[in-house]
Amino acid sequence: MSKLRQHKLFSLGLFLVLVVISLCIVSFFYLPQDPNVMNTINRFQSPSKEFLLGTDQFGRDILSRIMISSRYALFIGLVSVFLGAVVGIVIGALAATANGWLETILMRFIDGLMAFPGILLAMMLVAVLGKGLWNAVIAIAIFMIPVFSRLTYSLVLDQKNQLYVKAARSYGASKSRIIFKHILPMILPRLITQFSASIGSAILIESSLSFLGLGVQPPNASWGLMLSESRQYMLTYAYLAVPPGIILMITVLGFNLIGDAWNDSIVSRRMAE
Amino acid sequence: MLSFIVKRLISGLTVLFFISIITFFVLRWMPGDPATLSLGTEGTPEKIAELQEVMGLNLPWYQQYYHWLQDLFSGDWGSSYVFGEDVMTLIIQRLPVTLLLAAVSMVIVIPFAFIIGIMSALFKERWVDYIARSLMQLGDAIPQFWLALIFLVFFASKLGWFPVAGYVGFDNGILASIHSVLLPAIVLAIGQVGPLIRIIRSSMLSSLEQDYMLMTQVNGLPKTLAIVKYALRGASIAPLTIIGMQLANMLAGAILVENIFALPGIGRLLLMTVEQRDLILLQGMLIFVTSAVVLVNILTDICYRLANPMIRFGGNHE
Amino acid sequence: MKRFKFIFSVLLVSIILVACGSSTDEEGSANENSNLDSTEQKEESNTVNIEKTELNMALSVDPDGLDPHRTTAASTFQITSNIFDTLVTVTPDGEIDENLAESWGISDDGLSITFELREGVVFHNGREMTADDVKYSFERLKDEESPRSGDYANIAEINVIDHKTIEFVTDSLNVELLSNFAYPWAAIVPEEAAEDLRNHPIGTGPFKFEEWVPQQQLVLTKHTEHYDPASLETVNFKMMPDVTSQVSALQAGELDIIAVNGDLVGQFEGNPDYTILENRSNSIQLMAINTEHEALADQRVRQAINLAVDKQALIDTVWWGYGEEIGSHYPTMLKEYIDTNSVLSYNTDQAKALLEEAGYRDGLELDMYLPASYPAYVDAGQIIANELDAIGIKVNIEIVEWATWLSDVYTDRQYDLTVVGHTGRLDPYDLLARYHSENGENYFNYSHQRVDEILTLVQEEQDDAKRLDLYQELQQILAEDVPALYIQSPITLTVTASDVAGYTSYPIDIYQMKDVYFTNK
Amino acid sequence: MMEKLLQLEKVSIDDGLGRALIKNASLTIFQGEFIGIVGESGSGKTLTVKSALDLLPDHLVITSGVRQLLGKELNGLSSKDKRRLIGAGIGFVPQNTVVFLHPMIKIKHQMIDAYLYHIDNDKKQALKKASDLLEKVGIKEPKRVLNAYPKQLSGGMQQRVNIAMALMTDPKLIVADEPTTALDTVVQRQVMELFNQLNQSEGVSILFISHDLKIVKQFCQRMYVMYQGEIVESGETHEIFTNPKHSYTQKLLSLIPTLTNLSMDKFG
Repeated sequence: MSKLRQHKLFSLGLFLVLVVISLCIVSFFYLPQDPNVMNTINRFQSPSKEFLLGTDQFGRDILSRIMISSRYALFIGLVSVFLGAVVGIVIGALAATANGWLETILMRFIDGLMAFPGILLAMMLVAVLGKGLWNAVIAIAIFMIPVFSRLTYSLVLDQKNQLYVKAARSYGASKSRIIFKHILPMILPRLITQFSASIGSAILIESSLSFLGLGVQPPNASWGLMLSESRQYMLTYAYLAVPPGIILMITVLGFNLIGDAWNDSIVSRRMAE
Repeated sequence: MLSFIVKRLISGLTVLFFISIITFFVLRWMPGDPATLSLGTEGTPEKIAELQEVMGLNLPWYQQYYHWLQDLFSGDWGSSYVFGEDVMTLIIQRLPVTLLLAAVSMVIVIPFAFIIGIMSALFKERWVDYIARSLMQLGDAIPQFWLALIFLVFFASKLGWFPVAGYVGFDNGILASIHSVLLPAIVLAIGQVGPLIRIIRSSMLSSLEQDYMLMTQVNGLPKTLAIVKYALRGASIAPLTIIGMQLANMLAGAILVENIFALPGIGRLLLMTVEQRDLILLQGMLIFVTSAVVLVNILTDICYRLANPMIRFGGNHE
Repeated sequence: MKRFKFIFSVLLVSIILVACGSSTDEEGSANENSNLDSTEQKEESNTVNIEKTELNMALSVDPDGLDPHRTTAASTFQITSNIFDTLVTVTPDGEIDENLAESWGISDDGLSITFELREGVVFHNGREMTADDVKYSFERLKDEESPRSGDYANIAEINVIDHKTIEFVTDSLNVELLSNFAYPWAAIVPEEAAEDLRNHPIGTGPFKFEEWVPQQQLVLTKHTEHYDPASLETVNFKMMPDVTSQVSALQAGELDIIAVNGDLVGQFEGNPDYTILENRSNSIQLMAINTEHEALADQRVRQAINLAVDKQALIDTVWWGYGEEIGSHYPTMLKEYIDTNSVLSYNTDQAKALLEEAGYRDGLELDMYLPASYPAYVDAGQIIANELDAIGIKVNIEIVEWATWLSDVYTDRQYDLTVVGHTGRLDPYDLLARYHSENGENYFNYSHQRVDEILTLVQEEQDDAKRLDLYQELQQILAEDVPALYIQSPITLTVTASDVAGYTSYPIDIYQMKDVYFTNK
Repeated sequence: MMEKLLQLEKVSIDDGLGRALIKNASLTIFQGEFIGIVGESGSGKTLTVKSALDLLPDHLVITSGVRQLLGKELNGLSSKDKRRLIGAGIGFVPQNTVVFLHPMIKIKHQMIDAYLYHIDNDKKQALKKASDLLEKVGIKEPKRVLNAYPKQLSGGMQQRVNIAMALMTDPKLIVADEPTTALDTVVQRQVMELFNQLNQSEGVSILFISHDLKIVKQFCQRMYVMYQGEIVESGETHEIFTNPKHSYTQKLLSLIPTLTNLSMDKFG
C-alpha cells in the first residue's frame, strides 16, 4: 500500500518534471513562434491555433516564451543546487569531523548565512555581483549552502555516534576513510533527496528574483519575469499571469514530489532493516 | 542550564559577528560607493573625494568596520538617506505591521498545521493523509508572489472581502487592524504551512513508532490517551526547532507580500531600501532582521532545552 | 547625519530629469488644464457637498521629505505646494498669478523686482508672515545646502523695504525672472520652524501638515485662516506603489483620485461613477543617444535609428495611445512648440540605406540601459531594440537600478542608448540648456556649434518674437540631427470618483487640493 | 491442570514481502512457571513474544496459527479488548531500557496510567502503589524516582522502574525481553533475583527471553531454543542442558563462556 503510493507520487513527480524537461528539449529544435519577436498588432490575443496560449503585451507567443524559459529554470535550478550542495557538503562534513574552533567557526558562519531571510540574501548578492544568469546561479548557490552543510553536519554527527563508526574507529580506521567509506554511503540517500527538493526551491527563488527584476533580464523570458510583466495587467488581462504561474508550480511540485517520494522510500527501507 | 544559556549566547554572538562581517562586506562591494551615489549627477571628482573623507570611506576597511561596529554598539545606527529619519526609529515604526502580519499568519498556521499534521500521521496512507500531503505539496510549490497577486485581484478587488491595500492602525480597533492584514497573512500562512505540517507529521509518525508507544499498548492504555499524552508529547518538541527558520522564511515572504499588498512593514522597507540603495538603512535593517532571527533561534534553543527533559538531563551517562 | 540629508537632496536634483512615464508614478503630471475629455458641465450643475470634506488620493511614492528648500523631488512639491505658499503662482494655463504677493513691479533695466505682500497672512503656527520671512526664505533657498542655490545665484540683494514690501535685485538680465518666484521650491517658510521642515513643515498654505507615516499615508488638514480657504477639511495621501491596488481601491471607494495607465482606462470608461481626466503634460520622453560612440557620432546612423522606429506604434503599445508624437525636444503644450514629426518619419528602407551609406552594412551592436523603476521605459526600450534589430542593429539590453542609471549612464555617460523622460519648466531655456556642449547635464555628449550659439543668444534676447524664432530653430536642428530619438509628449490620465470636482493640473508639477471639493450628485 | 496463561500454536510470521520470519512456533506457559527462550540475535525470540502480545509492527503479517492469552483467542477480540486484556493481565519488561520509558514524561505519570485505567481511578492510591513497588524492586528513594524523568536515572534504575511498572496491574504473567542486557553484572543479578522472588513468593509466571544461557540455566524451569525463526528444541531446562538433541543447541551450549561476553548487540 505504502509502496504503491510512494511509487505513484514518484511517478507523478517524474511525469511533471518530464513535461518540463521535454518542453525544454523541444525548445532547442522547435518553437511555435519566435519567443522574442514583437508583433504589437497581435498583442493580448486569446489562445488560438496560431498562439496556443495567447500572446503577451508585446504580441509575443506565450507558449514559446514558456518553453524558452524552461531552459533557464532548469539550468539555474540544477547548476545552482549542485554548486551549493558541493560546497555545503564539504563545509558540513568538515565541521562535523573537525573539532574545536574550526567546527565552531564554520557552523557559526553557516548560522550567520541562514539568518538572512532567503530572498534577501539572494537580492543582496545580485546587487553585489550584478545581474545576469551566472550571477543568479551563484547567488542561489550561496543561498543553498547552509541547507546542505547543516544537513551534512547533523547526519555525519549522527553517524559518528553509531556503533559501526565507533567500531571502525576502534579498529583504527582513518578519519577520511571513515567519512568516505562508512559515513558518506549511509548519508548519501538523504543528501540526494535534499538535492531534488532543493531544485524546486532554487527554481522558486530564481522566479522571485526575476519577479523583482533581479534575475533573468528582458527581453529574455523567465517565468518570474513573465509574471512580473503580467502584474500591471492583472485587472485587464489577468489571463497573462496564469500560464507562467502554473508551469512554475508544476515544476516545483514535480521536483518536490520526487524528493519526497525518495525520502519516504529511504525511511521505509531503513525501517525494514 | 545557566552554562548552556551562556554558551548559547556566546555562539549567538559569534553568529552575529559573522553576520556583521557579511553585511559589511557585501555592502562595501556594492557597485558605486556611497559618496558617488549620494552626489548623483552633481558628482565631480573633488566633491566625491571630499565626501568620501567625511564619510570615512578612504580609511582602510578594518578601521571602517571598527568604526561601524562602534557606532552600532553605541546605538547610533545612522539615518536613512531617503527618509532622513533615524534607522532605529524607522524600524520601530515598521515593526508592528510586520509583527502583526507574522502573528496573524502564525495564528492561522499553527493550529491548522498541528491538526492536519497529526491527523495525517494518525491516518497515514488514508484519505486524510492524502489531502494533507497534497495541501502541503501545493503550499510548498505555489509561488507566494503569484498567490498574492491572484488573491489580491480575486478576494480584495473582485469580491471586496478585504481592503485592497494598506494597513489600518491599532487606533481604529484591533479587529480592523487584523482585517487589514488578514489576506496577506493567509498568503504567508500558505507558504509556511508546508514545512510545519511536514515536521509535525514526521515527528508524530516517529513518535508513534517509538517503543514507548508499544509500552502504552502493553499497558493497555486507550488509544486516545496514548496519542494525546504520549505520542503528542513526543512530537511537540521538534516543530520548535524550525521556528527560527520559519521566522526567516516569513520575513522573506513578507518582502514580496508586503509589497504586493502595500503594507508599510519591514519587508516593504527592505525592498525599497535595496532598490533605492539606502545603504545606511539597509545595513541597519540587515543587522536588525538577522539579529532577530538569531535571537529567536537562541530563545527557541533554550525553550527546547527547557521543554525537553530528554536533553535537559541528558549527557550524564550513556 | 545632517550631511547625509544634504547629500541625498543633491542626488535628487537628477530626479527632475526622469519624471514621468512610470506606470506607478505621478511625477510629471505637470499639466495644462486642457482636459480633452471634459467634465465642465458636471461642475456647473453640481453644488458643493458640505458634508463630505475628506479626500483620499493615491501616491505611488513617498515625498523626499517636506522641506521645499532641500530637495528637488517632484513627489515633495506635489504635497508641499499645499502646505506652503509662494509669492506668485502659476495658473493651469501657465500664466503667473498673485499669491502671497498682491502686486509686483519690475524696474526699467529689468534687474530688480518689487513685491507688495498680502495683509493678514499667518503661518500655521499662528504668527503673521512679513517681508522678513520672505527674505529669510530666499536666503535659505540660496544657501549652500539648497540644491536650487544655482538657480537663484543671480539674485544679488534682497531688500526689505517695509514689513509688507520686498525688493529683489539681480546681477544680470533674466527674461523669465518672475517665473522663478512661482516654482513650489520658492516657498515662504518661518525661520522658527526651519530646523525640522523636513518632517514637520509649517507654512502659510491652505493645508496644515498633520501626520506622515512613510509608505503608509500623509495627512493634511485645512488651514482655516488662509486667504483663500480650501473646501476640504482633510486630505489623505495614501502611498500605494501598485497600480492594481490603486485601481481596486478606487473601485472599492477607498480612494477618490488616482493616476492610471492607458490600459486601465477601460476599467472606468462609460462608468458614470468615475471621471477620467486626460491632461497633456509639460514633459517629454526620449531615447538618448551617446553621440561620442564611434558609430553614433555619425549623423546618418542616428537618423537611421530614428527612421527605423514606428513612434506611433510605440506610443500605442506602451502608452496605449495616450501621448503625442514629437520630433524634437519640446512638449506639445508649450507655446514655442513646432511640429517636427515629418522631418524623419518611419521608413525602414531609408534607414537601412542610411546605415549602409555610413558603412554599417554588416550591422552594428549597441548597449541599451533601461531604468528598472520605470516599466514604461523598459517596455519602450525593448520595442525599440526589436525594431532596430530589423535594420541590422543588434541591441543588448541591460536593466539597471535607478541609482546605477544615475551614476553610470547619466553622470559617467557610459552607455550607447537609454530611454528616459524629462520634465519641463516654465522657462524653455531650462528645458534645452542641456544641449549646450559645455553643459554638465549634456549626457548625450552632444556638440553642435549653432546650438551652442542659440543657447547663448536666447538668454539675452528681450524680444519675445526673436526668442521664439531661436527656440524653434533649435527644435528644428535637434529634429534633424537626432541627438536623441524623441518619442512623445505624454498625456497623463487621472481617474476620480465622479463626485470629485475642481481637480486640475498645472504646467509645473503640483497638486492644488484647495480647489478640490465634493459635489452633491 | 494448571491454567494456561499463554499459548501459541503453529504461529508463522511473514515480513510482508513473503519472507518467513517465524515458522510454526508453538509455545505454552502455565501459571507459576519461569520459562526461558534462548537463541542468538535474529533468531526470532522477540518477534515470537511480540506476536503473542499483539505488538508486531504494522508491516509484519501473521500468516497462520492460533494465539491464546489468558484463555482468550486473540484473533477473535477487538483491538480495544485486546489492549485491555494485555494491559491488565500481563506485565512487559522491555529490553532497551532507554526508549521504552517516555523521555519527556515523569516516571510517576508513566507508572500510574495503566493502574488508573485498569484498576482504580484513584491517583493517590496509584501513587502509593507505585511507590511501594519501587521500594520492592529495591529503589531506596521512591519519591525522588517518581518525580524524575527517565534521563535522570541510571540504566539499572530505569530497568527497575520498568519492572515496577509491569507489576502495577498485578499481572499473572510477566514477559521480560532480555531485561538484563546492558546492565552490569551486579545489577543483573539483583534484577534476576527480583524476578525469581516474584515467581517464587507471588506465583507470577515469567517468560524470560535471553541469549544468556547461564542465567536461563539458573532460573528457568523450562526453556525453548530458537534458531532461524523456528523453535528447534523445548523442554525442562536441566534436561536440555544435560542432553541437547538439536545440533544447534549442542553448539550453543559449547559456546557458553564466550556468549555471555557478547552483550553489545542490540537486535533481539
